[in-house]
Amino acid sequence: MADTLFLILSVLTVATALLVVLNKNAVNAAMFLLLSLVGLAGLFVLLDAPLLAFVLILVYAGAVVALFLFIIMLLDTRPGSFPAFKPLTVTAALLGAALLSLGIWTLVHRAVLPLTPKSVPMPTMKHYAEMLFTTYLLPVQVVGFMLLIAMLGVIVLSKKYTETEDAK
Amino acid sequence: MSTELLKAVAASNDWWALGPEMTLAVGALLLLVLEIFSPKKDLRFVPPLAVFTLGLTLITVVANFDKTWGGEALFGGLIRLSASGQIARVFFLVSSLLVCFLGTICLPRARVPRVEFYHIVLVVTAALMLLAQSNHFVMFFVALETVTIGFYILVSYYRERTLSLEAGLKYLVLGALSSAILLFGIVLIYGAVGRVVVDGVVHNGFEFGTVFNFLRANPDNFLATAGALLVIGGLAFKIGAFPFQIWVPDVYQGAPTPVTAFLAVSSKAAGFAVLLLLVRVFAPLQAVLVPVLSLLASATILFGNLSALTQRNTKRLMGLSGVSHAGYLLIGVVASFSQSAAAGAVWFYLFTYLLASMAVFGVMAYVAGPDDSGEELEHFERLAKDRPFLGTVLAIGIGSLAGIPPLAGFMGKLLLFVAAFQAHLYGLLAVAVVGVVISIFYYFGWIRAAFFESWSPPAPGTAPVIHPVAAAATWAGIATLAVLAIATVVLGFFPWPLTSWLLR
Amino acid sequence: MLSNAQLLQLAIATPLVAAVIIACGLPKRFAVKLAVVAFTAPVLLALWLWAQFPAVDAHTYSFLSTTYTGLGGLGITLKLGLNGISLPMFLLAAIVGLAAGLYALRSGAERLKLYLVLLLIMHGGLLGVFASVDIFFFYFFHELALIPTFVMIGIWGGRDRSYAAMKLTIYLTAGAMLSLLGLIALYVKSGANSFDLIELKDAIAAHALAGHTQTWIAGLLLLGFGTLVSLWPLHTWAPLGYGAAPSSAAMLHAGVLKKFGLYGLIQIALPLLPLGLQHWAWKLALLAGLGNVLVVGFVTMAQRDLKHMLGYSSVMHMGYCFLGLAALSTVGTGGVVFLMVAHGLSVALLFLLATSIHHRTHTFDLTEMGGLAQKTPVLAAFFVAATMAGIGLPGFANFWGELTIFVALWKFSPGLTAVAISGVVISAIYGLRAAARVFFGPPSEALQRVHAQHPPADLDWREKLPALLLLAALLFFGFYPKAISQPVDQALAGPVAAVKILPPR
Amino acid sequence: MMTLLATAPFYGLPSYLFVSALLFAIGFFGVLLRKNTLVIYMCLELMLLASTLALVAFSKFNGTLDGNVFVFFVLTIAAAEVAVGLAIIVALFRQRHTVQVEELNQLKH
Repeated sequence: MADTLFLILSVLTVATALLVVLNKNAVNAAMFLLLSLVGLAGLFVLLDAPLLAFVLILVYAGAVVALFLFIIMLLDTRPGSFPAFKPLTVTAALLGAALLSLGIWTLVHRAVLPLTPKSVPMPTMKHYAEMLFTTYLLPVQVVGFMLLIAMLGVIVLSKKYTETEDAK
Repeated sequence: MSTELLKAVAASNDWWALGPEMTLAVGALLLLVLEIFSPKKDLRFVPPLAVFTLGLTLITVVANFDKTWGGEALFGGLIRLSASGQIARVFFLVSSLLVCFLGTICLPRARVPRVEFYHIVLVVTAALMLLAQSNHFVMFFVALETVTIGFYILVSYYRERTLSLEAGLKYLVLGALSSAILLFGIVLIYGAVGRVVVDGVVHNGFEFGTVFNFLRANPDNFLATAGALLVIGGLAFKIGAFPFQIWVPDVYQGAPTPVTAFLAVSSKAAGFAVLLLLVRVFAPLQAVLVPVLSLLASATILFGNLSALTQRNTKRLMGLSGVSHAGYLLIGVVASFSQSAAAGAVWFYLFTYLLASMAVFGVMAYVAGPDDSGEELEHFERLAKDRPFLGTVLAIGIGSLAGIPPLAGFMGKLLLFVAAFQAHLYGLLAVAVVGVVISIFYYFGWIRAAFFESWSPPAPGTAPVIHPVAAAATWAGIATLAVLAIATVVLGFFPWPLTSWLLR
Repeated sequence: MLSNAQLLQLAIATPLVAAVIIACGLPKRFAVKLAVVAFTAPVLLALWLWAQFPAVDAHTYSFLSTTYTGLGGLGITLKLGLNGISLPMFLLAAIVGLAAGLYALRSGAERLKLYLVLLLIMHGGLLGVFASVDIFFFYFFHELALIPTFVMIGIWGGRDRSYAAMKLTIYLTAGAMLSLLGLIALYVKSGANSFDLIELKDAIAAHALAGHTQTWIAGLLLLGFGTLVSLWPLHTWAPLGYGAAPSSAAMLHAGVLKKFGLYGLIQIALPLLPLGLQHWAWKLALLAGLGNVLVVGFVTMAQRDLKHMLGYSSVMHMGYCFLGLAALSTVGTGGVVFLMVAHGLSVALLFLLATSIHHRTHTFDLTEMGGLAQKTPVLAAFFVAATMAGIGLPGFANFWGELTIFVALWKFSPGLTAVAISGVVISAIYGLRAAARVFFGPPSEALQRVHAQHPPADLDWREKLPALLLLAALLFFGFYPKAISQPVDQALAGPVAAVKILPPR
Repeated sequence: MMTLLATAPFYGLPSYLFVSALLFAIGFFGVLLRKNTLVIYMCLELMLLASTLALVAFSKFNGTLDGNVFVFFVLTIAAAEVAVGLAIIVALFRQRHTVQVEELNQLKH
């Protein structure tokens, strides 16, 4: 059961990820990204992290991909401007892909990995909360400031600057 | 989880140890609050307040310099105060002070909001300081990303200039790429190190000490080695090392001058502060990392210097010469695997680089026109004759960057070379010498533009070139530049104040 | 009353302090007076110290003093002192510095104050080079003197000044970097943890360096210093640079600063790396003998430009110095020191006179000159005397230097001695031919036109005084060679005797 | 709930790692090959997501929760990055009316 599920979900994730790269249209790419996310969320569930799967769908599917779609529609870019890959680029990409596959293969086969998971109880929301607000309190604060400057940054980049600030 | 455990964790959260970072955060928030309540949008208080916050923090750090809380890990192992962390704090504070100074020159000429700039600079500074003291990969990544996101915004800050936005986009794409690579490396290390139980306490694979212990026991672990290489690859982007230097010239050219200086000095120094931390963590992997870093260093030196040769734009020149400086510094990093004194040499070099670069960027800020466009070498012609003070400061700054005695940059190179010799890095030294000699070409070209051409009369029939010195230097500007130049000269003759600090 | 060690410090500090004072905005009238004082004081102090010599403090050094600089952790202290080898060089630097300074005051250069500041820094740096016992400061002072050279060529230089300044900067920076690496290598490998030459000597006496270590460090130093001294084929910067340099800078650089490399080889490499030098001796001798003396000798003969000719001839004479060094004997090394002093004085005099000729002919082209002896007999006399000194005729200091080197070289290789002696003939040919072209025979048409507009006057006293100073020193050492040979012999008694003299091959 | 994978040796950690590495590689080549900045941006997100998958898998097999907690931070950071990135793209589009990389070449080479 789990094996079949894993197979289906991983194929879904990887195949749609490939389509994100290979698709002509930016809108379609965003939709495939969404599908890929769903597959990924399924894998998270298989790994005993349903909460993370939930957050992933909420944040990514709900916010990030929606934002992408919104921007694509807003900018209304020409569809079908799929690049004609130059031979050099393709060669380089194939070479890189070969090297990378080799790397992944060695990574998976040479690495000394635990084959069975540790049998610990599945983490609940409470576990996460406790860790975030005790051990990881400092990074949480820092991330808060990061979100603040990101927000300010978006405002600076989007808002029209008014001269009134130059009051002497 | 019991309340006892909560209390124990809370007790290890020694917030007082992070006083400087919190001061900056509070100062940054204060800027935003005051902006809302300031009458009639009179924002003259903003730069002085930012400078005051930074200055106050600097004073408290220097006053408590030796108070490093015994060096034990705080916040449950997220942060470790140390002497090198204190040095990093001082470095980033000084650098940000000077960035604010450059901001006061450049920002009023461009029609851009003021408060947000200083706010972001303050937050990024605090994040940089945390980054240099982190002892845990989660803290490390979060602080690093805060810095990086801050820089995305700052680089594209001139939102009405296409160049600035283009630079921002380039920095963003390559920065996010390097972050992803770095993150994947961290994940691999976490996976390899796994769960370690020492003295009954469970440690995870994020904590630096745990990683080190694991690597010492398993120096040939494939997964961890791959992870370490990916982390170093991601950091190579931050310091602008080969092959991740492609963003440097474009982003340096497009970014507003204060941001270029911030990138050149603080961002690069942050990369090296982290590399020096990680050298301790990854020490058992020397057999792999030393050749890789050596190769990186040689390629960086040669690439940086060779591609700087043909540049006419001074910002690109500073960027590419900065790439070569990153190469020299990498030699120090390689040396620090076997010579712990090399870390002090790297910091000394960074401080001399800070002084010299800021002096040069200060002059550039005055020479460039209102929209940062007057940065070609031609714009510096006759500078020494028309503005002898700016010319002198420029000459001292460039001389120090070129490593000419008796300026501070020479002492920096000397200390690095001695460390490299002690670590038997003869091949790297040879490359460095070749690099230094090549660099004389383009630094000399700049000096020639500013000094030598001015004595030749303009060709008959052509109007003399007038470089756009847009802003008349204020007394504060003159004083700052003078302090930078004098410090560069004095440290060349008498490096005791810094060396006594860094080399102990 | 100041001690002799303090007087030595004073001699180095005077020009540097004067430079700072003038740079801070001293009015021009006072600046000129201060500069005269600052150029003169070192000569007087150097003569006094020479009279006091030897007052040996330790390890053949006199007048030792140590100032701490904050680099104690690295083993760097500002240690000053003179031994038998550095004393003549110090005196040379002081004399040529005074001559160059006096001549600079006469030159009427644009922005005279900046010119004087740079010259004073150069002068102070040169004095510091030869008085440094610490090899870090030995290098440091060299660079201090070198930087003004680039600037002076860049600003006040003649033809191709930008290109010349650039080429000079790159060659000399490369050479300086390589020698710096060699010095750092010595510091690290000796285990002395100090840049102090005396401590280095002690450490190496206790633990001699392995043969191959000596070989590669000596190779680095020879390559680096060789570039600085214009060893063939790394010499191409010299004629170009001297051709473009303003006269005072050329006098100081060709006369004194260039000797830095040879001085370093004698003072540092010879006692510390005897086996290394022995390994390279034959290669060095062949490069210097065939390259510097023969090839450059012929190139010199082909020059039409007076200043280029002087530049090449100075490259050629450096070949003798390398040959004397390669002989690896007390006699040869003593000859090199002697020739360095003598050549420094004579080449400075020749550069001075060349500029004086240019003032009267408005050209450096030898084919466009002629007949100047009738109009300016004093200039002609000086020039002929300086040329004869350069060739090495008896009565001038150069004679003793070349003679000693040939004697030492004979034991090393009779073949190379023959080459070196043929070099004397070559230098006689180009030297005398130049003198003949400039001063005798009919003046060219171009020159007549120039003279019609600017009738040439003979040397005035501001030119005569420095020229006389240099010529007097040349003659003094020519007739009283003991003034140099005695301290040199004393200093060389120790180190070189330890080197086994090579059997002739 | 029992662990689903306790009896599945084949689809153990290496398999998850393989999927994660594949996703990472796909994203990486997407960044290199595509010219549309929006698509490049999606590929960058894919790379970050690949890391989170590996994190969750490692966390599970190592038996520590820290990896899962780190995922929270990674997601937050990725979201912030997207926000800033899209703002820059929009601002640039207003000036230049393109999102194609090869047309954004005002900076000299």
